[in-house]
Amino acid sequence: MNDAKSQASDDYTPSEMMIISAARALAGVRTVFVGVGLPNIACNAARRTVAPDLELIYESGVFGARPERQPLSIGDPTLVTGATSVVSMADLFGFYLQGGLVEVALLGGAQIDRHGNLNSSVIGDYRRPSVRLPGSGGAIEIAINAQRVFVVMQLKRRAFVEKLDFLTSPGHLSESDRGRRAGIPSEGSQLVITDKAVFDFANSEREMQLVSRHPGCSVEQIVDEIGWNLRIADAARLTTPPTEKELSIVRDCRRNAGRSD
Amino acid sequence: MNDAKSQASDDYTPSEMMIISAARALAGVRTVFVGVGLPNIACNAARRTVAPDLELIYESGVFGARPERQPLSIGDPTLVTGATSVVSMADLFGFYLQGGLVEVALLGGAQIDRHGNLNSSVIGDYRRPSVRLPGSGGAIEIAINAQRVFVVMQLKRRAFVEKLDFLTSPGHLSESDRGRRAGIPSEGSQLVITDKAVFDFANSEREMQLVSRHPGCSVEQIVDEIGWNLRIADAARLTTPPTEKELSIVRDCRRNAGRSD
Amino acid sequence: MADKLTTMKEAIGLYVRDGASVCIEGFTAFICFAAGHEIIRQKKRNLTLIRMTPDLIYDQMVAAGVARKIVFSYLGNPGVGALHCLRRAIEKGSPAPLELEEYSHYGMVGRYIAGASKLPFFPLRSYLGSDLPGVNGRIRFVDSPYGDGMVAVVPPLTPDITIVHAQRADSNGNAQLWGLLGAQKEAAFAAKNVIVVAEEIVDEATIRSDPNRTLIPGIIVEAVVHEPFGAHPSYVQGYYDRDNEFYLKWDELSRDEDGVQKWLDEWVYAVADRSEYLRKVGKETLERLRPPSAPAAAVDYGTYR
Amino acid sequence: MADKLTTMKEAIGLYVRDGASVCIEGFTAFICFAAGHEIIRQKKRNLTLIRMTPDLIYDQMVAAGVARKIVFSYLGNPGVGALHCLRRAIEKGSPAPLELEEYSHYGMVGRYIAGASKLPFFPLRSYLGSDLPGVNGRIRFVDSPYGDGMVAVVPPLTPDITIVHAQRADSNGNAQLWGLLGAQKEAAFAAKNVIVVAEEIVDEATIRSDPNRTLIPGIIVEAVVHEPFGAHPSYVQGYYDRDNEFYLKWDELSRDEDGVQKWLDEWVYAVADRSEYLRKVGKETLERLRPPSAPAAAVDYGTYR
Repeated sequence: MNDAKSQASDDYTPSEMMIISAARALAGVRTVFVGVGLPNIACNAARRTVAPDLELIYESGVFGARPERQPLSIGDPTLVTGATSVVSMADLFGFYLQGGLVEVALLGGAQIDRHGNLNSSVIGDYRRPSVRLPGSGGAIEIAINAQRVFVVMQLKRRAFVEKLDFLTSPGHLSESDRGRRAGIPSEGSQLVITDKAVFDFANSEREMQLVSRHPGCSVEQIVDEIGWNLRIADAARLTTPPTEKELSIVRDCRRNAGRSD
Repeated sequence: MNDAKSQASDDYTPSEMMIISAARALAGVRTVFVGVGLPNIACNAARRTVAPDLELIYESGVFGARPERQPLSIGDPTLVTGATSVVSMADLFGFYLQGGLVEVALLGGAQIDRHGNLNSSVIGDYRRPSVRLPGSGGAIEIAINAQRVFVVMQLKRRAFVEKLDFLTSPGHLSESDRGRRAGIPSEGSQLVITDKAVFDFANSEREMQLVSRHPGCSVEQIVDEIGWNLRIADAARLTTPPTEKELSIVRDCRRNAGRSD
Repeated sequence: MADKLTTMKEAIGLYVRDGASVCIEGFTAFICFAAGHEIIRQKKRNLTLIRMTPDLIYDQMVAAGVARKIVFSYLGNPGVGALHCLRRAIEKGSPAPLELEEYSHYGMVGRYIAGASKLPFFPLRSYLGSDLPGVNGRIRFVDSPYGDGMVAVVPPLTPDITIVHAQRADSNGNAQLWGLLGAQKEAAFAAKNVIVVAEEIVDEATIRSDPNRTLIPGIIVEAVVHEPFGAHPSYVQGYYDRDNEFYLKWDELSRDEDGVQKWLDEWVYAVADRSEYLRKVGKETLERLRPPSAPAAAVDYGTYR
Repeated sequence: MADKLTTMKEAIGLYVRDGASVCIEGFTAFICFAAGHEIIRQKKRNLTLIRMTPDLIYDQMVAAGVARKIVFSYLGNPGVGALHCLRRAIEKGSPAPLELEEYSHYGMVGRYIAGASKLPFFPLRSYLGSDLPGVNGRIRFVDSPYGDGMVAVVPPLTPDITIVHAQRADSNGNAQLWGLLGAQKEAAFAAKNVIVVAEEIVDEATIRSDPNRTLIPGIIVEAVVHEPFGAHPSYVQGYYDRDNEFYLKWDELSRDEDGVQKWLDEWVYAVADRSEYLRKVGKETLERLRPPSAPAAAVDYGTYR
């Protein structure tokens, strides 16, 4: 490794730190279920660094995409041309996802609670919502069948809530509901990766805990954005700042997102 | 129609009479589920006479075959090249057969009983058979899901039995078991077409009855080949002998079976 | 072979009745806006609209007042944002209340499969722990008879009419698609009637040269419509790209109810058919959307005689 | 991209263990006799052989003593008659008793689908009224939770190893097939390990030029073997025809137990590998089986940059 390239940079945005944290978390992973946007960029950055064998799986039915431009949506035709395999959604959800071939899924949502459960359905009452959100798409079965789930979201108080308005996709459920996870193959949410910090669930209560705060973000700033009494892991540490190399790859991926090498 | 061609012939074999009876029974039918051999020839003859829109469906996944030679099996590559659609067996059995698109299925077996139930599994005890037969293949689901079933078999006493050694594919079941047909979409066996006579089940007991004996076959000869006390329909009649045209088409189909026009 | 070629006007007039359940499938691609606009133009009413991703097409149709209910799994403008007309209908009951029946993607696919294969239910590993079964009683759970726990099930969905857009079809309705296959095959086999809309009408021999590529067989098809660019502003693999400028423009203009009605007046009600719509879109735009070639490797089925 | 290219000898040696459950799928076509013969040659024992239609390949393998059990739905020499070695094993326990687990075709397909998609069961409309559930307790019935009756179910099937023969594959195991698709995709996704055997090894770009044609993705494949004519005497669409003379000959010779052993000695044990087998078959026969061309119509995916 080039020494200059492995040096820490201090010239980066919170969103770049979030993407780089997600890319690092994909070290060694072979299959990731992903949408477009930042998670897509994180996956492409991971391919060029810590996960050279990483293949992207899209719910639209695409496996092993080699897009020639930044995909505009998960159904972009550039994902199809040159892919390894393009299948019906029945096969994608049945054989790839439910079949257990997805190691990691990146998910997001409008709200998340302390157990990593996600809401992407409504704000307010389901029947008379103040905001109607998109709904599940494939998120419920992704959360249930991907081997592991990484949540990627901006850290904001209105998103990190004490109680979800609606539980769309199960994380670790609540303690009283935990028994219902018996039929869920996924290990559930492992990480919540944000622009300010990274959280995991490595405690017996499967409760979100701070494990790594990004440089320049104080514990107070983080706690402020969370609607419950946040746990802080004993081993909580400071996130390693992006290296020059990581930053240049992420910026290159953003300019030309999706193009593989 | 050419008068000479519509005239009855008396120069034909019992097997030709059987094929022609089967072809006539397909009048107006649009989709038939079929194996190779005589039923295949009957279907191709029907296409050229009473069922011009008839499409053949093979359990191997072929719809709308246009074979250039006589297929050697239901998986012959000549059935694939030039077909309308070739699909996985999952789709063939799920969407075509179970989906209700098969109007008529032609089935056979080693044994048949008075209610049109078929045995294609074993002669003797299932665990220690004296003759191990091929088994179901797709026959069970074909019998259950085709709208109607025509059985095509040689009339022989060892095949038309009082009691099956094994009930592979349900016809009308027995009277005591009839309730189990509640979950069966098919109307069940409608006709049994043999080299000596044609039978149907048009009585309230759904019991096989003679409706048409082929020219030259006496009621006694027919009854002799049946292992139970055969019913004879009030309206039982003599089968119309093959016309010259029917015979020439069947002979042409046999020479060149499967080739369509 | 029946010739089922007809016009969109006739096909919609004949097969889409007021009160019918209508499914226009195609995941991000192959979205038959030509059919959706004709339904709006013919002022159909009280439809149940079925689609995994309602997309702009159902946003427009709901705004035009054709729908009573939608059955869906993801309400979004793909890669852009929200569907404002649908949100107004759901959040404010404007222009009219809209009944919702909501699933996940795989739940919708499973419903199509159960409908297509006449099964009483389709089992899937989903919904455990979610609030969705609590608001949609059609999502249920079944115990495995092998003693290994519980699995979610969804019931069959059998649209009165499914409309599928394809690259090519023959006049009998045998249709071939490549690219994102979505759930079109399943939705078509599940339907009571199917309309195939195609970029190109080809002879039977073209279809028969590649039988594995036939996604929809003519046997389930009632009508065939030749409608080049019929999926604009969505895309058809190998034929044209998504008109993303329109997707972005819709995000702006659809925030305003009056703006939507003006757009419908200008682009749907005031045009007679798809040809007129395409003339309005303009050759320049259509040409810009055409991709350079990327041919598939040759495949040979062999002649067996 | 991993390079998984290896020899049949190594692939079978590594992935087919004594006592394993082995599935060589392919309905009438694509039957990988090359793999079956190598399993015989390596004297594997106590295998559970899984296939819808055991065909000649399992007739030979059972005669050679590799199997303890078969899981199947149709025991026949397609278009010819009976499988005499299998009949002897079942009717007379010769050369050794054989355990049977019997389904219908759709039941087998359903078992593969359940295995591939990790479902506890697959529902199908079959088996009602049949005696088969009485002799196979794995076939059960489930009540629909929608109150519309009962449906049969079969449990998942997950072979230790599935072997699939394809027209073309890349060295990573991405495999493309056309012609009869049978249940190869389902059986491969259901398996713990997959071996792909191909007529041609092509570069990745050929596979990627037609992604809809990829039936088996490399991600589920452990080993890739290049074995032209590896399915002889069965056929590969577009590459060669079934060697029907052999199917007829087998019907004769397999009636005699000694004849079978002599055939195995000459055609399996005494040849080192598939190349030697093909030299024995002879160029003339192989050339006779090659069909004239019947190319598929062109398809274009378009370049989107």
